Amino acid sequence: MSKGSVTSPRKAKESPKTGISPASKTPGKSSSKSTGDTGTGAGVTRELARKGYRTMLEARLLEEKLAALYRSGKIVGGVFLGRGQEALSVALGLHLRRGDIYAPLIRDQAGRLAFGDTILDTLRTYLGSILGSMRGRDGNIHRGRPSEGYHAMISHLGAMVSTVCGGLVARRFRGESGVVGATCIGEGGTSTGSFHEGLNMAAVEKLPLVVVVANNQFSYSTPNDRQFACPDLTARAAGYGIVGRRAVGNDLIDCLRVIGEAVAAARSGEGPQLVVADLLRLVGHGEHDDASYIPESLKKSELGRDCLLLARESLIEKGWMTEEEAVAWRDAVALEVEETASKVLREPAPDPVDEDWNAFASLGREGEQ
Amino acid sequence: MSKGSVTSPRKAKESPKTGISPASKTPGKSSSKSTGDTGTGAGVTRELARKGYRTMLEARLLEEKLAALYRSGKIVGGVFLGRGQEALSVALGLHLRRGDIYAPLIRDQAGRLAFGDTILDTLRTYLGSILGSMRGRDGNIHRGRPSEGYHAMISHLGAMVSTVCGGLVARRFRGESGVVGATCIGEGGTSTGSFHEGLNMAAVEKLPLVVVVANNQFSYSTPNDRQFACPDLTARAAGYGIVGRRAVGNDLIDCLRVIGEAVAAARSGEGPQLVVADLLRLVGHGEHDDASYIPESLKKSELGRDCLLLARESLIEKGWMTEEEAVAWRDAVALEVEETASKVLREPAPDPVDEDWNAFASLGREGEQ
Amino acid sequence: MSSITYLEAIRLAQRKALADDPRVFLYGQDIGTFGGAFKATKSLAKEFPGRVLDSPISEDAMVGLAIGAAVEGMRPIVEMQFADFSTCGFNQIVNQAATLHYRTGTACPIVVRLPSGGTPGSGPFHSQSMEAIYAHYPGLVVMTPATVDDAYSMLLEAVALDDPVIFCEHKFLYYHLKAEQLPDQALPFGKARIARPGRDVTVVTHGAMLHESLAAAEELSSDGYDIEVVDLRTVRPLDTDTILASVARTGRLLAVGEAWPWGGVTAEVVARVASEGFGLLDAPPQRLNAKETPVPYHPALWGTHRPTAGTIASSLRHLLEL
Amino acid sequence: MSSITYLEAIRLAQRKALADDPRVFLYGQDIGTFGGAFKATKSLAKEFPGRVLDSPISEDAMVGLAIGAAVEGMRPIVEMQFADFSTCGFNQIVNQAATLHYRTGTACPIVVRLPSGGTPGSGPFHSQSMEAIYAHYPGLVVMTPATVDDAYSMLLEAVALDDPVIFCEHKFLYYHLKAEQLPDQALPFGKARIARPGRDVTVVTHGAMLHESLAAAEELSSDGYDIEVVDLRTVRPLDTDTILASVARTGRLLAVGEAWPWGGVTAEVVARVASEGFGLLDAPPQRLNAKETPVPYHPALWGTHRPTAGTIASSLRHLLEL
Ligand SMILES: Cc1ncc(C[n+]2csc(CCOP(=O)(O)OP(=O)(O)O)c2C)c(N)n1
Ligand SMILES: Cc1ncc(C[n+]2csc(CCOP(=O)(O)OP(=O)(O)O)c2C)c(N)n1
Ligand SMILES: [Mg+2]
Ligand SMILES: [Mg+2]
Repeated sequence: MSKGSVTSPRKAKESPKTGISPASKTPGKSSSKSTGDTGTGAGVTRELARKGYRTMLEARLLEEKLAALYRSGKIVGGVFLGRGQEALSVALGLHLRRGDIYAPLIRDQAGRLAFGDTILDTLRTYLGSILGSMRGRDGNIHRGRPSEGYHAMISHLGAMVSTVCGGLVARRFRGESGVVGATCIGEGGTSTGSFHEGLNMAAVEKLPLVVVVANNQFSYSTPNDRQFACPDLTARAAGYGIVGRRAVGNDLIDCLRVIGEAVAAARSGEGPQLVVADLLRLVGHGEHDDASYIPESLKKSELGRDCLLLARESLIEKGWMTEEEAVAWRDAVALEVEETASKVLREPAPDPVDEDWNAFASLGREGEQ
Repeated sequence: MSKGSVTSPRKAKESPKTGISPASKTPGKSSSKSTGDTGTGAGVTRELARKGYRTMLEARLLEEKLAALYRSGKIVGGVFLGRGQEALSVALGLHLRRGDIYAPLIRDQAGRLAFGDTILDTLRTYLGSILGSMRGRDGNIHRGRPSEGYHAMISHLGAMVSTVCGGLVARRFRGESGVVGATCIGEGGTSTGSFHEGLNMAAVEKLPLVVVVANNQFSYSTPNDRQFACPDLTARAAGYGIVGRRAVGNDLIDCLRVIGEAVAAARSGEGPQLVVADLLRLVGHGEHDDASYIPESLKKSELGRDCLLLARESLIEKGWMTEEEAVAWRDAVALEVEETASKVLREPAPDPVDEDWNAFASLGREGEQ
Repeated sequence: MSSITYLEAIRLAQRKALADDPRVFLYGQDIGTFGGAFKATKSLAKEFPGRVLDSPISEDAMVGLAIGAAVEGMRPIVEMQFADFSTCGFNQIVNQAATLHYRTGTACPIVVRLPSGGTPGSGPFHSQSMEAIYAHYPGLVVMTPATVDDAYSMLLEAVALDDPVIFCEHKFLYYHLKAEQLPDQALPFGKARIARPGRDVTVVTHGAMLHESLAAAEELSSDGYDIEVVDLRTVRPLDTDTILASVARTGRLLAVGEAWPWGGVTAEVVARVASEGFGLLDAPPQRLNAKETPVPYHPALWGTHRPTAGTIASSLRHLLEL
Repeated sequence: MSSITYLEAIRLAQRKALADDPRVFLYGQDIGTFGGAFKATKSLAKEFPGRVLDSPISEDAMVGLAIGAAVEGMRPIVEMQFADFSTCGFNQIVNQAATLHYRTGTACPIVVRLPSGGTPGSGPFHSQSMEAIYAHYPGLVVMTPATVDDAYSMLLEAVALDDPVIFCEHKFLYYHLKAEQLPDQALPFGKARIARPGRDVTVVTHGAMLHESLAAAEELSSDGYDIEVVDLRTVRPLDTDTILASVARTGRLLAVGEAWPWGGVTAEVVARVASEGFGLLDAPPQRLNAKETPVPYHPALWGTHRPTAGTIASSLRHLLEL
């Protein structure tokens, strides 16, 4: 697997992408310059990488807390973690701006935080707090604020691709340009009809859509040889007439670079972008699952290396972060997570009596009754 | 568009296919040897080509009769013709054997006849005769005899791909080898989720499936630039890890050759095969449609040349058929069509009183009533 | 204006919606230059450039796209080529559109137009009536206009609503019904209509069955019976009040539906009347529906499969004797 | 054998089907080596090599594959990971499987297992009860086993039937219910069961609501009321005879369903009793269903959303006073 390869539907595009992503308008969303080098972090700034690491750390510690709350019976239902996938996830979230559209999926805690979601709302949603964005009506990974461009996934895999397309079509109707819509999906989700229809539609409409496929080699327990038969999912891009790119899924700098290029390309009107990254999830499908179906050899391979440790090493090596900073950040984040969790655990649950029990926006309760 | 190009998911397969399709077991299904030449009919025998032409003629004249019956109000509902697509359609039907599985689609009158369907049953089904295979319960193109490997399409495009996969899985369970399953679809149908899921599933199961895409440039009125964005749909094959091939859609000999190679490859265990052929339908979507949305320039291009005339010319040029034979065949087929139609027009319609009005195979009428 | 068909009323409603509201756009197969399989969008692409878009054959993504656009404040109208194909967009409709407001507080104002119901020779996959399927899901409004006026005014109403609306327009009525002019007023949203007043039996129905029921009522009037016919107009919400008020007058109920009985509109109507208006009934409430098979192709079978004026009249006679 | 859960009964039924009938194979996501999301196929892949196949995440094609195999004489059992995801295979189920026999005379003996119904914390997309949706379609058999015995024997019955069967197994009952041994006999196909005899009210219900209803009946017995509880077992066909016979004894009907009311099982049950057994009723037939929103995530909301022993008991008290 070579780093940063780009497959393009047209011959003319076969060389690696070069481009400058537009400067971010929101504080904390840094710009990334790509020089087209492969296998380096060229174009990824110190500031962006630090932000990436810090957000990955937040996601990791928050998720560890979620797992603990699940084990202690405080979270009912399920907990679905993105451990091992934070680098890829955060890279997408960081390259988006307020005003973009983002539909994260199961393993995108890091991307969500980078996009502007909070530790507070994550805990509220998992714990079903009435103060959370989903008000206890929906939970865990099914959370968002659609009216702010942050879509709340439904469980049905693939369904969010076309929904994001719709958001982008609306923006086009309003004459807004420079907007990007993005979603992430597992390699298993690429087998759904929805994924196909959505990607094809985006290509026909030449929408500024970025789809990141986190190929963690398993969909739940199912290995890739029972899920698809092509050696590399980027091969799908040509069939849609869109650009396909590869990133190294557990390498923060590479993810930031490749996704930065994809987002920049989409933003500048080059149409839909498919990014595929190989990695492993370092947890079960959900916290009920011990992932014993993942072979030890795979866990011990390059794919199984923890992106958070790798990012730490790499940032320190580059002189972009000191050991001391890493420790201080970890302590700060751990504290924030703990304090937030205690606070949310004391928040009110939804009260069935106060609920309006009405699924309609414009009708009285059931209209008919 | 080069004739007979093959795109393969693996480098090793990039050279044109060479193979010998197993000899046919049924009379009239001739074997085709492919020498791997491109742009010629190498491997297509005189006998096969003659059978192809004759069957195309049957389809053409039968469909002209169907159109007439529709115009005179004898056929109620709709009539959907394959005019201009007979060469491609017949090629698939001819390369299949009894015992194979075939799920034809809208424009496959020629393929159906080649597979063993009859002028008689076509007329019966269109006219709703109680003696037809569908007994007046379903009609027109929605006809088949599933228990004989001849699937009866539902309208929902894409749905038959996975159904054929299921038939092939059943054969594998029974230890039958050398069986092929095939279906045809328009380029518009490739946008359905069903098409994608079915093809991907076939690839995962390495099934002997042949999918022929008749790219007639329009799905109903919708031109290809509103349907997909890749320059060539064979590019989809690599994304599934299957073989993609191109045929010249209005060239009988090329269709016979390319599809012959695809069927032979599938039969010998090389997995799913995607064949894409460009052509035009020379009629409306249905007989109610004048197809005025198809530009004159396209009609006058190579694509718009009538495959039946081209096949006639080519067979005569090769010395495989004489002018006199062509005329005699036309007369014989016209007579058969006319006689069959008069016969069927006198056949009984289904009688609501005799119907069992029961959708269940194993329950009494509604079981519950 | 000379006479306006039910189909033309749908076209004109879309035209008005496009003209009045910049948030409206149309999305569907062949609806652009071609004007749609039934011409319900004829010339609209030309009149409203860029706002009437041909979609790929991707029902799931079509609905998904509409949902995403609605979240951003647009008012998309999606045309399914036939109601029957909405099964391929089913998941997006029932799991994403129907739940969005409840889950997130964000409204999902989409309209999905379903050319519905049987016509001769259309067979199992171009004839279905899916209103009961969608009405099962809280969060979806389901409309079934039965007149030219309603085709027009209810479609405008659908576009104005903040909820997803499944608009079941009836293909049999497309050319069959004509009106002299467009309505300038309409019943309030969700109100059923007394299509024919009477005192002996209440027939509750909708869509094409309204006209079969009216014909049956006419037939029975020559026997001296006075049949009241209620046109539901909107099946979700269902106007139980109007139905109960009618049954209070007549004491007898026949629910007529073109779809299959199990869990259909007739089941819901009869169940509500039985539980909420039990004391109003002088006889067992009755149902008449399609036969329990796919919709058959041959016109002779089709004509027997669905209720007709004749079978409705027989059911009414039977009910009058109970 | 020690105690057997409802879930284990489903696993054992599949095991028996695989052992007895070479035409049977299982197809679904993660059902192979992993044994399924709920372990309903645990160790079966090992015991029956090559006959328990992991599928891609492709519900439409999963059902399509099963149909194609059934046409060739196989007896596939498809596991949906959750009932809620069957919406993605909806088209193949209702338009291909349900119509095949009627259209072509070729039987379509597939079983689609839907892990159904609510459990705390599962939310809108892992909790649905879709039996009414499928039961609307002629050609589909819909089973809703409520006991360990039925989970086992009805699944075997489903495999034996020549029709497509939607097998709605209830997730709440998976571990909750236990039996000492597997049944060696079963009620005939399509028969409802008097789960508790009584004389004051008939409760008609199915699935997890059976147990809530039995608990409510128990609660009312301390007030001296004798509640009869009918477990439908199979909702299509629906055993109207047994229901009517029960209502004939009690004169009162409460239909209880975990799903939404509109067009649900309770609508069909009440509509049938009202029209076919009107004279048997001493009071208006009543319905109790889930509240009209998506199934909520928070356990406190979920517990209020669906009927419970408590709300059923209140409804019964109300009905007894009518
Ligand atoms: C349409 C659909 N079918 C089934 C499921 C159940 N399901 C949830 S996650 C999952 C596995 C997903 O695998 P993948 O897409 O690779 O993502 P990963 O879990 O590996 O991140 C499945 C089958 C679903 N959510 N949606
Ligand atoms: C899922 C689905 N949606 C819509 C339709 C309506 N429809 C019937 S044929 C057709 C156009 C098909 O185009 P294509 O696949 O290119 O085949 P062609 O008609 O050109 O042979 C459409 C949209 C359908 N049959 N199925
Ligand atoms: Mg995965
Ligand atoms: Mg086409």
